[in-house]
Formats: sequence, C-alpha cells, structure tokens
Amino acid sequence: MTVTALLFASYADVLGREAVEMSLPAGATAADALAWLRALPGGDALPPAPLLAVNLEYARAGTVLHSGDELAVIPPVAGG
Amino acid sequence: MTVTALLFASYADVLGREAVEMSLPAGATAADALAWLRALPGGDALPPAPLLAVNLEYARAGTVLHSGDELAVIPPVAGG
Amino acid sequence: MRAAIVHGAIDVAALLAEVASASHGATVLFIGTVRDVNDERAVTGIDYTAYVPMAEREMQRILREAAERFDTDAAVVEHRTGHLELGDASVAIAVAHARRAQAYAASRYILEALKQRVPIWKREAYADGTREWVAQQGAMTAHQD
Amino acid sequence: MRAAIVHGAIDVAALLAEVASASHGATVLFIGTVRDVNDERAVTGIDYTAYVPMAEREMQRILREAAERFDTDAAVVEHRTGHLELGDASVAIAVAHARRAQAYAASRYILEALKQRVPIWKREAYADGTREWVAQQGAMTAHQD
Repeated sequence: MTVTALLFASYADVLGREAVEMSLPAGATAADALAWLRALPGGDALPPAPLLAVNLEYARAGTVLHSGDELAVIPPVAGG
Repeated sequence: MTVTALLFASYADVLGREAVEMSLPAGATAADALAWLRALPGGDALPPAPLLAVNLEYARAGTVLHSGDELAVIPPVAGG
Repeated sequence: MRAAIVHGAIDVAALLAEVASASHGATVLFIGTVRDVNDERAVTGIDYTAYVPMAEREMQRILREAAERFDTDAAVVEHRTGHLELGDASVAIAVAHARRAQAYAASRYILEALKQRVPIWKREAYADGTREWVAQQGAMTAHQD
Repeated sequence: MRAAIVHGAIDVAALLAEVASASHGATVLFIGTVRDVNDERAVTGIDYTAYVPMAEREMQRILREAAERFDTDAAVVEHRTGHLELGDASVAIAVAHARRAQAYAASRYILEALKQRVPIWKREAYADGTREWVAQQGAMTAHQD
C-alpha cells in the first residue's frame, strides 16, 4: 500500500524534502513508517520517537496505517 | 475657612447640586464637613460614612481640612 | 504609561500602537463594552461620569503599581465618560510585555483596581424607561478609619 | 468561532469586530509579536511554517475546548505564517464574554494550548546571520504510547 509521509521544519531539512511516497506492506503501523523514513539518507537524524499524526490527528506509534493515509512527522511545535 | 465640597452621581442628585462652598471653623475635619452637608436639605440621604477624598486623594474622616481644600464625597464607584 | 478619561470613542488601535515595541512579544488588550443586560434587566445605554482629575490620578497610580508588581513599562488605560450606547467601549487597557504571563496579569490587575477604586460612576438606562445609578460589586464603599 | 492560518498581516480590528456583540461586556485580545531578543540572542526576524490543515483543525478543537470550559461562544484565532519582521504579529486571539474573568481565562487557555500542540514551527534569524528552528518550551515533543 502507499502512504504519504509529510516532513516539516528541521525534519524536512534533514531529509531534504517535505513529502515522501512510501510503499509499505499491508498492516504496517506508524512506527513501521517511521523506521522506513529513518532508513532514508539523513533519516537517522530523526528522533526515535517523534510526534506523529495520521490524517491530521495526533496518533500513537502503534496506529495501523491504510492505503492513502497521510502520516506526518511533527517536530516540537513553536506556534505563538 | 472656606472648603469646597464636590458631590457626584446619586449624591449630587439627592442634594440637587454638584458643588457647595462650605464655611467651616478652623480645625474642622472631613467628618465635620460631612455633618455640615448632611444637615442640608436632602443631605440626610447621604450615608453616614461615605468614601471621602481631600484634594484628589482618598482621605479618612478625621483628616483636618484647610482653607481652599476640595472635599469630595464619593459614591460607590462603578468604572469599567 | 498613560491614563486618561476621554469623552469620545476610545481608539483601541491607537492604544495598541502606543504600547507596541519590538522588545515586547506579548500584548493584551482588554475592552469593556456596554452590555444589553445587567442583573437580568434589559439595558439600553449607560451614562458614565467621573471625578476627572482624581480618576486620572488614581488610574496613573494603578499603572505605577502594575509596573512595580509585573515589571510593566508599557501600559495605557482610557475610560470614556458621557452617554454610551450598547456595544460602545467604556474602558480599554493595553499592556505590552516581554512575557505573556505578566501581560495578562498586569491587564487584569489594572482592570480590577480600576473597578474597585477609580471615582467613576454609571447610570444605566433600562428598556422600561427608568434609569439608575449602579455600584460596582466589590468596589470600596466606605472610608477606612 | 473561527481558527485560521493566514499568510498576510493579521487584521486585529477585524478580529475584534468579529467577536463584538452587545451581549458581551468583556473582550480580551492577545497579540503575539516578534521580539528582538530570544534566549539572549539578537533576533532579526522569524519564518513561521505550519501543517496548515492540521493546525487549523487543532486550533478549532482548542476553541471548542475553551467553549466548553469557559462558556465562550465568541472566540477567534489567527496565526500567521511566512516571513515576519520584528514587531509583526504572529498570532492574535480575540475572545468576548459576558464575564471578564472568563474572557481572560479563555484567552489564556487558547494561547497556551496553541503553543503546546498546534503544528506550527518557527525559524529565527539572528543578527549574526545564522538561522535556527526553535522549539516552544513546554510543547509536546514525543508521542504518547
């Protein structure tokens, strides 16, 4: 299945992009997607347990993904 | 000595005026001035212990007045 | 730091501009406006009156107290007098500070102190045609001896 | 109740007008602006970026939470993204309420929740020419499992 990963701020900087199409096996979790991203060049600069969101909602690492989901890796926020 | 009394809001209403020139004996206090005002027609509607100010500062009833002072009788405030 | 009794509409944009500075990251503006209901009575307008020189002096003192307590150097307050219609602003307080917690706390302090002791009075006009002088709950009402 | 990420200057007068009503006597406006110093470093500007659809959704949720906690029916928040100069407003929150205590409390609640969990990021530019992504102290930083 295909899941889109979105990267922001310093995380986009370390991976050199803001979005990645990931091809993941059925039943993959947000944690699996994160491992996939951390295996990319520069990906080891992502923290082991960053904030994650699936389809615009904060999500646990164990969340099971579905084809077409949008997974966001969220750096520490700094609004205000 | 002459002291000017200022009246505001409901106190001005009950006395029918906003300022009164008072002729008081030397050594008179704010409490004496208040008694003078309460003896005027309608003056008994003033409370026995209202807020008082002398020369723009809140003052105790025992404050000794001087010629030319401005004594204000202050109804419960309602700014905001 | 400026405190004034004003007779026309309060210009809140001007108050914000007055406290603005690149050294302050947080600005809190409070605006008090005439409500259509008070104590379950339908209000149609309010006349505010003040002992102007004492009110300005007392508001200045409150700004100095806020400056001491909250390290505020940018605060301004204006209170309007005269006839106000529903929705009109009777008071506006603008505070800018490097820290948001202090900006909020100073704003609230100035508002509460103003309501408690600045010599300003209001006469509410009601839908039934009557008018009444109204006291602020919690305001000082008797001198301290 | 409206929450938006905006790309140009925030129009605070429009926000105030949006929450104004004769049933609310108290309006609190918070404005966050770019400060010239952060952590003792001289700042020359900030670039804000956001995960826009999630940020708007999360800000909407915060407004609903404030409505439940403080009985607020008039609240609006705008956060700006893009390049901001010193003194520019990055965020503005307007809350109107019948009661001043609730207006202040709701304003503060919305601000703190926004800083803690709305996906917005800032990169500060410093006088020495460097730039750095900065995290909000107290913001969520790891997922909860």
